[in-house]
Amino acid sequence: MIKKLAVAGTAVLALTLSACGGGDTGGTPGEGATGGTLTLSISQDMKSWDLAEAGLGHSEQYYQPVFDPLLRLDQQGEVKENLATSWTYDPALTTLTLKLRTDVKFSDGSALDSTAVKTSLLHAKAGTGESAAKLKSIDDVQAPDPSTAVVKLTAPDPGLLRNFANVPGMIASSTALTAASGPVGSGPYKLDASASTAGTEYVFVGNPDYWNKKDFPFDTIVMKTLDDPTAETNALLAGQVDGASITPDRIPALEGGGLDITKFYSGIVEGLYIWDRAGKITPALADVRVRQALNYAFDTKAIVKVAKKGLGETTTQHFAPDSEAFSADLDKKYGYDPAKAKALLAEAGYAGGFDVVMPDISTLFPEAQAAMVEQLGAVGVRVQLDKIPFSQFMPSLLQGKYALSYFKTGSTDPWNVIQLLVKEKATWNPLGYKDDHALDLVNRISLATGEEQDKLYKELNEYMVDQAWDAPWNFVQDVYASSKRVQVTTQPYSMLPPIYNFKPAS
Amino acid sequence: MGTDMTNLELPAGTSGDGGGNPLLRVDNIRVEYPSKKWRRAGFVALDGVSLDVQAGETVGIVGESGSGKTTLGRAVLGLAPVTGGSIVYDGREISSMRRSERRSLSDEIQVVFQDPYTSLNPALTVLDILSEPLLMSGTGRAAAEKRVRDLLDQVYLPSDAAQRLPREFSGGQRQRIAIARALCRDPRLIVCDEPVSALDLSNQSRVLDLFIEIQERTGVAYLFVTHDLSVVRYISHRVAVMYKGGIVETGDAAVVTAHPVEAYTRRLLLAAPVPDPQRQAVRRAARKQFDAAQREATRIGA
Amino acid sequence: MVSFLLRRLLAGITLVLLVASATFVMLNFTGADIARNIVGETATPEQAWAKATELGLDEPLALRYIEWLGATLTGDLGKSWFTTVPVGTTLQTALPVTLSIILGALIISALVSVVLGSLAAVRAGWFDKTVQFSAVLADAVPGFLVALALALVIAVNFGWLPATGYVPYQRSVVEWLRSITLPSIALAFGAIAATTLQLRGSMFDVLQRDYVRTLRSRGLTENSIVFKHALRNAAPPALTVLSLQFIGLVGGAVIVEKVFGLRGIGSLATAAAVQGDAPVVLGVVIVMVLLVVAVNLVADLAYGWLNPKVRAE
Amino acid sequence: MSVPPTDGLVVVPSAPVRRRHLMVRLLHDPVAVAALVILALLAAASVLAPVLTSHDPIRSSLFDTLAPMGPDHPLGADGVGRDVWAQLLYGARTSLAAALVAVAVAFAVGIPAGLLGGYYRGKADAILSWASNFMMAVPAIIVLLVVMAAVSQSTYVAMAVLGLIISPSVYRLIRASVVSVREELYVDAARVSGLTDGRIMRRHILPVVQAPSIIQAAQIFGVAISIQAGLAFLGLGSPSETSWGAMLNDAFANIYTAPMLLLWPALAICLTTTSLALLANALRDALGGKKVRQKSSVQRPKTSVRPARGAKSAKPAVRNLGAELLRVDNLKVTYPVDGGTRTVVDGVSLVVERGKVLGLVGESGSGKSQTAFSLLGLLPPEAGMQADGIRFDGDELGGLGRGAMNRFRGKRIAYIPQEPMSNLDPSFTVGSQLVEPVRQHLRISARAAKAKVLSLLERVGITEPGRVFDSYPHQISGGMAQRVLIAGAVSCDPDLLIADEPTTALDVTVQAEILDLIRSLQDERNMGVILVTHDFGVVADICDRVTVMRSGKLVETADVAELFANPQADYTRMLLASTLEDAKPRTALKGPAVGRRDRTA
Repeated sequence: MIKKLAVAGTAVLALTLSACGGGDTGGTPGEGATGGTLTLSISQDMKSWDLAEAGLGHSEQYYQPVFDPLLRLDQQGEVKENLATSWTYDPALTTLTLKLRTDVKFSDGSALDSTAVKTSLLHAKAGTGESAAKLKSIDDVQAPDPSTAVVKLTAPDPGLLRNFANVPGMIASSTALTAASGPVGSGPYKLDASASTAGTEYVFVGNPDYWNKKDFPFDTIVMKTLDDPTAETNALLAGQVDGASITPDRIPALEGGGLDITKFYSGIVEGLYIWDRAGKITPALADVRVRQALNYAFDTKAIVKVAKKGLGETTTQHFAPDSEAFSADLDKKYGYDPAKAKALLAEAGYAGGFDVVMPDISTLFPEAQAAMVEQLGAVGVRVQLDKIPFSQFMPSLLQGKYALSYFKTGSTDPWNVIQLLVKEKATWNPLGYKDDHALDLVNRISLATGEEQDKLYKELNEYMVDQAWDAPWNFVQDVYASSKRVQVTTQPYSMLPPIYNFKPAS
Repeated sequence: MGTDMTNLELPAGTSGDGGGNPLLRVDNIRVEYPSKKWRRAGFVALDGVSLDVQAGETVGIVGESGSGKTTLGRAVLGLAPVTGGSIVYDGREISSMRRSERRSLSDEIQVVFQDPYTSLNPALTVLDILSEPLLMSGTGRAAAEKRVRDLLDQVYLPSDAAQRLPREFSGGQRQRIAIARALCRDPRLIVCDEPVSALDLSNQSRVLDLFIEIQERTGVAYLFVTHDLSVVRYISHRVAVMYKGGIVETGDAAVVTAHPVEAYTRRLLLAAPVPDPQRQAVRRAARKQFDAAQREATRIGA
Repeated sequence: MVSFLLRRLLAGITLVLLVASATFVMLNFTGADIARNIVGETATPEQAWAKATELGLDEPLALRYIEWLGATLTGDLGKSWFTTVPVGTTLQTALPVTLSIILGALIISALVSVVLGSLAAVRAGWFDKTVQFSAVLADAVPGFLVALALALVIAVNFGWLPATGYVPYQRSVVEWLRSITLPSIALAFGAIAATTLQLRGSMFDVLQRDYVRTLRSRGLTENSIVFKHALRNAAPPALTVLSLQFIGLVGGAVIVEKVFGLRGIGSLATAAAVQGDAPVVLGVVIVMVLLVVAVNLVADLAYGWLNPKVRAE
Repeated sequence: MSVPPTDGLVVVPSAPVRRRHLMVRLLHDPVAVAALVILALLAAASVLAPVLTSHDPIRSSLFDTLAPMGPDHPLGADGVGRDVWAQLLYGARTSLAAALVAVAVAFAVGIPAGLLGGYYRGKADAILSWASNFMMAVPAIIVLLVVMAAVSQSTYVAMAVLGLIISPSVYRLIRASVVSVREELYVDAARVSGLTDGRIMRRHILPVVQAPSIIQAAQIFGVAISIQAGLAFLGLGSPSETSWGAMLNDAFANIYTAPMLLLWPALAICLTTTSLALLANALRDALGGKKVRQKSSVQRPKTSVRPARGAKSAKPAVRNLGAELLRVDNLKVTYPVDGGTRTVVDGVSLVVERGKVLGLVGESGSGKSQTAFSLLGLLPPEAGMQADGIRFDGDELGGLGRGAMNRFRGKRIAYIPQEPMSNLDPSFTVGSQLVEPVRQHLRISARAAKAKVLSLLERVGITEPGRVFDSYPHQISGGMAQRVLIAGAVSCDPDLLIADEPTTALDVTVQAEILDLIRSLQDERNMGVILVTHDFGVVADICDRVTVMRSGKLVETADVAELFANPQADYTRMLLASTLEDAKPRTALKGPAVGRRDRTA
């Protein structure tokens, strides 16, 4: 009896172990320039194949195989042609005329023409997804002829072109706008629904009719959703995936495990965000000297070194180094100077400091919270932590419950930053702070182009730093780990390398 | 199976104290255990059983397993659900008493169970076991301890036994402790449920002698339940033979255990082996003859 | 038999409804602006309000409860608030993952505990002591540590088995076995301990029984006595323990799935609970309780099969 | 009665055995002591946390992030620069206190419910049992997930909920204990003594429940600690509460950077849960009393047979008889007791003749059953057995291994046990239990074996052999079961039948029939029989020769007629005198028996 069991057990074990190596789904090293499978891990599941509900950031990669965007960014972040071969604005900057390729078909066989672009963009614009939010400036899309699409804007949108190079610019077939039975696009790959498991693994097989196959050398792309960082690290180390965005603390282990590490900036700025510049909740914050004092209070270099494991670039501004608005000199504006901070507070009448309430974020960002509480406390700002479930973190910020808090957001695109932070109705202006000078600058930026626009961007940036709009710490450095089987190039404006930046290692 | 004799002995309306009024009168009782299953008929353990016990008398209840003899004892003790008939003790109806009323009877009716191993709480000392009922009834601690020594003396256990745990005693000794507990509040009736069945032969007779001695000294009455005809003959004044929840025959011990009338009682008697090879051979032959006759009778009857 | 099944089924459904209802009420405790979470941070308050109205979140709790109950009773579990994928579909993809590792764990624990438990009861001595001690330890060590150790050593370090992911058996049975081996072992750890101890104990008791002595007196072989007669009699209590373990395994799956990056019911539950995705949470709760009910029923039937006395009733 | 009474009216142990309290017994178990010490240290550490560290466990110092072990941070600092040692100490507070909450809630709900349900039964019990079955089916982790995500992140709240979910296990335990105690005769006796329910609970029921409750509490405590850690691992839990679980969570984030961080909380958790589990185990052992058995249950007892010293010259201990079937010389059976051995059979010699019945008579503790078992090789493994010789029909049985013994057992030497119901395997049909040895010994087909068994069943007086063949043991009566066992014993036509009190558990009318059956089978097959009994009536009925035993020693052996007529030993005389058969019946009570229609002698 026991013998029989033991034999059976050994057999099963042998069976499972003998298949060892067969589980390797990655591309075989040494293979030529094309073919093989690229397996990527993404830390969050996708929300929906419906572009109206599509997310951005870490979700972008999911959409790239199936959908082709109107434009594309090159590795320097410059806008290049893709589905649209040319693009021109009218002088008022509210009409954008796009010339489309004429040889593109959706995978359902229908033609990708201006009507399809119109239908898809207007559908996506009506949605509530992150991506849809980037299309809000669109008033209408016209299709004067099959190869010409005219986008009418309610107001100038300097960020639109870059957005058209990302998920917002992706075009879905009119027959499958909501993607109820799977996504239908014109991209380099098609979703193999039978091999995919929603929420776990998406398998994409090459689209034989794609017009630009040379940029997409892999036969198959597999995207795995691995939301646990340790599981993701294990998968990278075990060679189960070829690439994944990772947290800085995993670098030594992954480097030790023979993976390539790429570091890059995606324009995210983290630090203390001051929501209540009008002093509605915490009156002290209405005083610019107090806000400046907060900027002096943080030893941002130490924070980056310790809490961020050296991954990050200290800054005082919201605009990324790659962007037109960036100004290196501004970063010298505030340094770590607690004495000065105290002096400024005293000057503003808060010699004894003041109390603030912040949401407790130690489960999500423990290091950040530690730094914040410690260094604010050192200059007399007494932080009270409000315990809330972490699912309530974002909503409570959006509701304007807190005068200030740790936060990170941003974009390499300066207009996106303005949309995010500066406008009166901006998402991350929850208390509706209104600064007439800043808004005037924003308005002028939207109406300007070229160098004039760049100058205005810089002016806005400088004004915001002077005003101590927030107390930024650093640009967040993102880390991408990839196996030796592939070559990866990161690029500005993308949180994850776009799939056309992956090549088999030669 | 013979005539219905369950109602044999009801002295209707007997009166006068010390005369016809028995200490205990069980009248046509029925005990039915409710079924565990919903809306299923319960198990009838006793039906239409009547009997009385006079003061100072031993009434033996004899029967085989499942005859209901133990249930009868438990019904008198209030430990079985009496669903019909009455049990009158000293003029008081006790079968339908509430728990709290019943407690007052603990001075009067006591019990000695069959198994001396489980009838004593293994965690308590003999002193605790014996003094518990006394303390309950308001006796002082010192008085209780004195009474316990006295009781141990009565059952021929040394007084230092009080400090020990039941497991330190043999079966016979434990049964003495159980008897002492039954005696501690001077009851007038003790229900004895197979008190010697678990004991060795030599202990059995000694414990029975102790029972008799106590009865003669204190005038306590016994309702003595056993399966053993020889035991019942040894200790009882009168005997009731039970079979399948009813009484089939009653009478003086000497008569019923030697010259039974009822077929069942006769079978019981003939089946019990005599410790004497010659007499047993005779009895065996008699039994075989009787069984053959019985079989013949049922065959004809059928 | 039929009435027994019907009664159990009815009790099971009542249980499912009770637990799900309690969960429903609890989920509505938060008062969180769930609609805002759903539409995302960039949406306008109007969009959030529209979402709330769309989901019926503006209706009174009682009304929503009745609506939910009605839908659930007709088998409609609704759609995820966040992904709008029907909950049924999500569960369909998640369930095989969890079931695979739980069944794997059950089979492993049953086999290992029969072997270890029987041998410990029969062999005694140091072997028995070792088994007992290891079982106590195995029971005491939190499951995720075991899972983590297995993942790091077997998968990452030696690369013998995959570290993450689940391969459906329809795609490749061998790959499926490989993908569930480590999670199943990790999950089985505690169950093995408890079941082994129980089996050892009951086996030991059975071997002391009179009928075992009588069977020996008939000259039966020791194998027949231990593995036929004793095991059969010792099995029912061990089976009860195993079926109780199942509930624990359902909980353990939540953790093991996280370590091995599996998208099963457990990780679904965690994600949905944290997000506040009520339809998904409710769907998971219903499925899990149904599973427990089903397993208990199977255990009862097996118990009856093993124990003729129970079968008669 | 010149023989000293065995019921020793004065033979009470001279000094009261010291009552060893549970705690005292526990303290003799090194494992329990170690577990207790560890738990005590952990508790002390958590209480004394402020003394043992000057660090604030919540206060993080950015520049100490992942600080190594050193004078300032004895165990280093975690990923956000909190002192690990301080966290460990203060974390013990949260973890232990929260686990206590779980235990407290579980017991606060479980104990009253268990007492209520178990003692009063009835409706309350039905409802409570129903509710507990419900609760048992609830997957705790899922509920806790929902509670922590939706209601409160506090570990204490989660643990209170866990306590509630886990309370059915307490309820079941308490209820089961109460039910079993309630069935105890001493509780009946207490009720008859007039004790109130409250007092019975306090005095007789609660003490019994106490010990298993402590075990259960230890287990729940361990479970609670584990579940806390699991929840923290899933990332649930209040950020501002220092707990081992929260430490683990932080450690997981840094597992590839500072794996040591995982060690400390994992160690603390494992130490606590293991200590609790071992303590529970030790408690159970202490309660169950010391298990006699340490050795295997299937190894053969140590047996040895001394070679017959000079086969012819040595004077046999038993006189030789014509058709000798079994001869046992100087049998000795011992059991190990604390620091020595106890001899339960001491120098017993006996002879069984073919076709004759030898009665083995004695009171409990006389060693008669041990003698019977030793002949069958059925002594428990710890027993030791010696004999100068056990010769069975020309073969020496002493010292045979299990396999060799199985050539005789069941086939040539058969056994009829005392208690019919407990000697049939309840899980197999009567038929299959009888067929198995028949097939094994006689090597015949299943069909032939079944036919043989059916005819045997008919032979032993079972009227519906087919039905009984297919029945399970619980479906037949005790008398029928004994017939089945007899059929099993004679199924392979043995030469020797060893019957151990075969009628003691039966009603007297059934006993007579079974004795008839044994007698006729013995007669028909010319078997030798050893009949172990305490009943001289049975001896008189069936035996040819009688051996009287007392305290493991042989008292006398004689032909049955001679023994009854002329017992030699005082002890035999005392036993015979104790039989009540011929005692004078008590006469009817004088006086009040008026008006009764009894037949008076």
